[in-house]
Amino acid sequence: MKFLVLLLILFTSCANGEKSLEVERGNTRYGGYLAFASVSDPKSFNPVLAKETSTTSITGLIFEGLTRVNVYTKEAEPNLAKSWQIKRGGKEWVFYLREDVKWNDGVPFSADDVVFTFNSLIYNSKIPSSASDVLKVDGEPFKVEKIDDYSVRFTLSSNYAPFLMAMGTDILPKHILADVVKADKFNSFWTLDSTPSGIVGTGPFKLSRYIPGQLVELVRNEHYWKKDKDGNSLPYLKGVRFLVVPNSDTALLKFLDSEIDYYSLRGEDYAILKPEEKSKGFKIYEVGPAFGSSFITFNQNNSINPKTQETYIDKRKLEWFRDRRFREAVSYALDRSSIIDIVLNGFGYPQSGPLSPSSGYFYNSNIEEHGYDLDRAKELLSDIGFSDIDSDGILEDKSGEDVSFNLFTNAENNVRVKIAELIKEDLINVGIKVNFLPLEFNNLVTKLSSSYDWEAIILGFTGGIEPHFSSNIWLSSGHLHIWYPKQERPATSWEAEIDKLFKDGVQALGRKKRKSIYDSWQEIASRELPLIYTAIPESIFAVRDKFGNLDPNPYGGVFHNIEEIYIINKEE
Amino acid sequence: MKSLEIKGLNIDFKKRNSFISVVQGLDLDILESEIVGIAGESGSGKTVSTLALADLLPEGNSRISYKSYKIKSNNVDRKQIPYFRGRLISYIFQDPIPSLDPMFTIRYQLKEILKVGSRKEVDDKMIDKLLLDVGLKDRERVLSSYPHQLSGGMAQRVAIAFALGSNSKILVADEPTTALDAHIKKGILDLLKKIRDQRGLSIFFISHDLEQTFYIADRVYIFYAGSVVEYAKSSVIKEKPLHPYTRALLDCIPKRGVDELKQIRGKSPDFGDLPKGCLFYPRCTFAMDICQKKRPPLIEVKKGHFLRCFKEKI
Amino acid sequence: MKELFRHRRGLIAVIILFFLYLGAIFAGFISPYHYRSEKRILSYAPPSKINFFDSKGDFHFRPFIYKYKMSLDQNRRRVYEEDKSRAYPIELFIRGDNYKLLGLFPADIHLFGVAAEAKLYLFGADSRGRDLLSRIIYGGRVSLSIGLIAVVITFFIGLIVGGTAGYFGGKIDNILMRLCEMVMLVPGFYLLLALRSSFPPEIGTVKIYFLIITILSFIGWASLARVIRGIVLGLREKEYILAARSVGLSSFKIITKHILPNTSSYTIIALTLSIPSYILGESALSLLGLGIQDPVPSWGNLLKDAMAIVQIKLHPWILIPGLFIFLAVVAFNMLGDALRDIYDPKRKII
Amino acid sequence: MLIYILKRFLIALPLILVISLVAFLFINLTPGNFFNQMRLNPQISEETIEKYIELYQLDKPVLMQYFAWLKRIIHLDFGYSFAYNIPVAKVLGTRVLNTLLLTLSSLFFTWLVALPLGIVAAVKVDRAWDRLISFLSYVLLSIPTFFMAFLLLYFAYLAGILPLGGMVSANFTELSLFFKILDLFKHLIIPTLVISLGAIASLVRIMRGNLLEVLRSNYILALRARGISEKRVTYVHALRSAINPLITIFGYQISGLLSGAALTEIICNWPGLGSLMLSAVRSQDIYLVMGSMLVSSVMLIGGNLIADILLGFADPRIRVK
Repeated sequence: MKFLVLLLILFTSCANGEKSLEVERGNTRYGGYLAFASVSDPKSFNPVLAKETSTTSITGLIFEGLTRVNVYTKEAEPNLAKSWQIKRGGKEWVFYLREDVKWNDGVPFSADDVVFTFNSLIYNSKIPSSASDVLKVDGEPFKVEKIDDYSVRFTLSSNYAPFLMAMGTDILPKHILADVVKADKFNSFWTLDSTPSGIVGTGPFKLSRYIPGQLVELVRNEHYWKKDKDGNSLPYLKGVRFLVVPNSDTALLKFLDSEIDYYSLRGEDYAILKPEEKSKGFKIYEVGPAFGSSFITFNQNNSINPKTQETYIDKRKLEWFRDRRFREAVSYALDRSSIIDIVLNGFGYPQSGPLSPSSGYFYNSNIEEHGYDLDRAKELLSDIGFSDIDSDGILEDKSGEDVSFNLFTNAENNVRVKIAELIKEDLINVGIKVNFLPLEFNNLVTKLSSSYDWEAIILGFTGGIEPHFSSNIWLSSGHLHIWYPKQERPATSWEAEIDKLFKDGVQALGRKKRKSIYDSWQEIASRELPLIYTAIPESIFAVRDKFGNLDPNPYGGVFHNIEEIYIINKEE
Repeated sequence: MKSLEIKGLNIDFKKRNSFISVVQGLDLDILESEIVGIAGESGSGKTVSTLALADLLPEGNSRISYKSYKIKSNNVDRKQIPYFRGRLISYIFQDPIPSLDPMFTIRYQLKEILKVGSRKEVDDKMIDKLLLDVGLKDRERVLSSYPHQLSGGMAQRVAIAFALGSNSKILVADEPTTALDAHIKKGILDLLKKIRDQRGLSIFFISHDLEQTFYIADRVYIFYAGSVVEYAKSSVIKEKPLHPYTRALLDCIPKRGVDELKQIRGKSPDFGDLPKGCLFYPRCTFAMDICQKKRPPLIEVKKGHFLRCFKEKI
Repeated sequence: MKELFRHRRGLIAVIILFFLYLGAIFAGFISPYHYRSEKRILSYAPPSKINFFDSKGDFHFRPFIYKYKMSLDQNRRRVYEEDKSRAYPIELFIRGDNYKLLGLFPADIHLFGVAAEAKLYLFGADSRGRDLLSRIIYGGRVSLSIGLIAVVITFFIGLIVGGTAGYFGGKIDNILMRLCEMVMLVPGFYLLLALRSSFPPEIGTVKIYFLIITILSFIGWASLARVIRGIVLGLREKEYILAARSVGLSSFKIITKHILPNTSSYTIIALTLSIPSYILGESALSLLGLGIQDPVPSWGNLLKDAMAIVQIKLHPWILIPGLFIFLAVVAFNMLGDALRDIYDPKRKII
Repeated sequence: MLIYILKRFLIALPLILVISLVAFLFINLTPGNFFNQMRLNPQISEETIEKYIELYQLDKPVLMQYFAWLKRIIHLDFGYSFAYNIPVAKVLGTRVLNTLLLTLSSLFFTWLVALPLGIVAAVKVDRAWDRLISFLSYVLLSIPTFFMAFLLLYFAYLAGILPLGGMVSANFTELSLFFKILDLFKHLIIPTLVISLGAIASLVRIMRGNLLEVLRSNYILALRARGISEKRVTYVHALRSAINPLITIFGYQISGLLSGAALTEIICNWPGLGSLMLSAVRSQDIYLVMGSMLVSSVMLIGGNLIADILLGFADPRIRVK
């Protein structure tokens, strides 16, 4: 789950460090606190059960995996495993573990812990863990066996390209959790009310204090195995603090008041923070497009609702939405530059494909762009047979009904609400009437995943660098294939083609081979437009300029090398 | 010896932003242990003039002025008046129960009054004596009860006890019996007479009921539209009233044997626009044109009998 | 009614409310633009500068404005300069966006405005270059009418229940008060969330909101009923009630004729105080994304955009809707005081 | 008196049960459940979500779930919060205390300021003080509380002396007891001000109205006529009667203690029950919501009971028949 943590750091802001002077072993780099602001409390300290980013941002600093993602090459590199061997064409992996690693309670780390984590935790049917979905290949878990104290063999039923990336998952201590699992109490273990010292991990920090609704504090793990180039033990920081600040405006004030050290900017914050860079002592970094996607999608589900024996939505509308020209017309009618200027205050990029440009190697840069072209949109709409019969400014379809549809999004996300408002005005210009109503998130998701009674929805997915991890979206049988989820057989030819691409993609071992596979996936996606992408924000964050070894990176964020970060002038 | 004398009392009330005169040039006096009756229709300024004696009118929208005001023959300094309340002049009102604080027991309020009257500590003996003086025997029940638990008669006796408690010299009784049942009325009147005899109290007895006034009062003033039209010994007013209004009032009293009651035609003038001449002119059966032009002065037509009317003999 | 005009605060309140409601009723005519018309290039344009002297210095009787030129400074902040090349006089009864006067008659005459090429922003523009003044005037339609229906329902039930409970006392009072408690316990917020998702979106955000508020008002009368009961308990001891009862008036008549008018002072204040609470309530719900939805403006959702340090610091005029909420609520409070001073039976001078 | 209280609580029990059923149905009326949030995360499969649903028996019919919850409530097990997967009682524990601390401090501050101001406004009616106080109360009544919270925070930032929201500063545990209290007090200032200012405005108006009405009554004139000093007449007699209706309002305010102000807590970042409940309700963390609903219902019924007892106690006309 390592890369999720780094991703998360993009979206939180942080608090100022402790002012006390701290000198250890004659090296002035040690000491001081790094303070983040987190949108909400963590929900538990158990990485296997962790569901939200507010929890993984903390467990990510306490636990580590066998591999970790190198933020520059975006490929897996050694971590708890110092090296590995691939045998039988990728179906068998042998990992050789570091011998100098200890848990933060001093107990040595060994292969038993790895085997225990996989066989007794991740693959334990009684423990609902989200990690298990990523660590299976077409449903089959890996076979994990101990060879000796410091080497482990993984056997896979078939090739699994993202295997090394998936090996970033956190390894947990057997000596603490073995009897907890036997007593079947794991699901309510390491919860918010457990004593801090009981959370045992191998990561750079360990839990020191938790005040509900206020603050989570982590301090240095003395037993941490990693050393800096002159052999001093890491991390330099005395600790990390997460202040719970739900309101983003209060977080902005706290950052300006130097109570937190890191603030992830919204577009409109730039004009306020930029002028104060010198006087308040911080620096603003713009590191390119953010991850994830933001899109509008139409319901193409023409299966029969068992209860009503008809389709889930009005037959006529279903016909429009399944017609590629309709979706293409909507895409041409979207004024993406307004969305960027007004909603993101100029800090954003029009998006036309499923991957973000920052995802690196697999991003296909020459996919088809849909510019803002009202005439092309109107042309397409008249090709379909729409015309404004009663000249009330709204087109009518062949059966004389107005061309209008209901648009939903989740009320809590005001970026999406603003985008929806703009789209509503844009589509009026081409004669399509939109009834927009923001709903509660839970209600929205129920419509998407069970009742299917929605016509158009604005939504977004978090993204990553490994395309396979979005197979739930792009496989026609995927439960997140939201325009027509869980299909027995692909409803359209292009969806069948994408299914085949994703099956080959996960098997292929060579990166170049996978690159060409995923390139053609992105081409189909931007041609067929099941998800009409809008714009993704530029990721901008501001950091107090009191840190050494700072090296911001689009994938890793600002604190991907947190163990090497130190505070320069602690006296101020 | 006169215990109170006021001359030329004027009272104006603020209506929107102009003042209207309610009492014009009133002269009033009372001797020690004398009961003076003040009779007249309601709204003739009876209550207002007596309240003015202790400056009890709302300061915001009322104006009081007088030529002279003496109590026990020494001039009254207006700033001193609040000190007089209770100690020199005290009041009892028409509705006994609402005139007592509903939130406190009678014992508490009685003790409070006794402190007003005398410096030294209040003891039970003083309380017992007071209650006996006003004819309240069931001591414990009265003291421990709240006003809403008393009957009208008992409440009025408690109010009188309060007046005596602060050992005032002058008592203003504003229609004390009007709200009470018939058989209780006589008890209160006799009580007033008794405390007048025992303590030499001067009592102003305000009422619109002439019969009760004649029963209790030594002298009677007849009020009409804010000024006095006639005053004399009560027996004189009762037998030989001179002013037409007084005679008309007497005719309104139901007597056994006389079955048909007379009414005075018209109604008392509106304080806003008082006529120039005699105020009773519009309703007076003996009206002459001089009555319309000039206002008759109050002159002593016989010894101790003052009249405000141009007619020599009636 | 004429005493209301002589009551100083009452007069001020009536004047403020008169203009606010006038604006709300004739929103289309009075506001220079329709609430939907936007010019995205002029996002957050400041209030237009009204000039009388042109660049050459001669005076013009008719005030005029200049078009805006927008540019971004190095901090990506929008800077608006006046393009002095041509002056656009402010004209009265000018043709502009079409609208439906009183929702019935289509028209396009506006009380004042400028030629189409330029945009007149008396109160500045919002994020999409929409005229804030027009949206405030249209916003009044919703915000000023929200409370009315709900207040009537709440009061009708509240008075009857409060009056009967206070007057009869004993068992009836107990039952009614427990009923009050039960109604107060009904979690309004969950009901709101549940209702919001059950209405079809086609009927439009304003109707949905009005329906929800009307339904909620059926559980909103408890607090009023409780206080009315407290007052009536005190009143019951008064003589004129005993007198009325002794004369044999039916208890229903006694309650409606004698008791409830006597609670008038409290009722009037509570009535005028509760209308603004609906205005404030709508703005709180808008903050949570549960109020009236864009593009239909209400003072609540206009204020929501102002709830950001960035907006207040860079475009302070975004706070003006807050001023209108303040004005309306102050006016209702003053009206409440004036009405109480006039209709309160006990307030007469001796 | 005791039987009266017992009777009231006996009647209250069925009341709370009915309300808990109604609330349970309302929450489940809105479609979907807590675990929907995970459905949109690409890395979480359908089976995992199903496992969670079985773990918390969300697949069973609503009534079955309700009675299961009821059975547990009887032996004081409030159930588990889905979000925090620890017992609801633990989650609520600190949050209830925080909200109580905030609402009690604002209740105290409100009454401390509102009563004297109301009295001054009534005693000096229509003069400078009265006009100033009523103007201020108009202003404070008209500003939406969440907007006031926002403005106060912004001024605190400009002034730089007050902490910006939150309940304790980061180094709270290292402070000595005295500094701990000082730190907590400094954090309390803004949220207390926000909640109290609106309440003060309305309480001042009610106090002023009551006192004015009492000062016009017959026995006040009679007391003055009996020579009682103006101070005693106003501050002992008139005030005693004017306080009565306020006592009932005080009782009802107790019942509102826990509802607190969710919006104020969110903006001032105060870790109270209000902000927790807002997110719990929207994410349908059912047992957490039901737990807090039960606590606030008991508070409400307790508050009403206290109000009725206080009323009876305060006004002899009602107490002594």
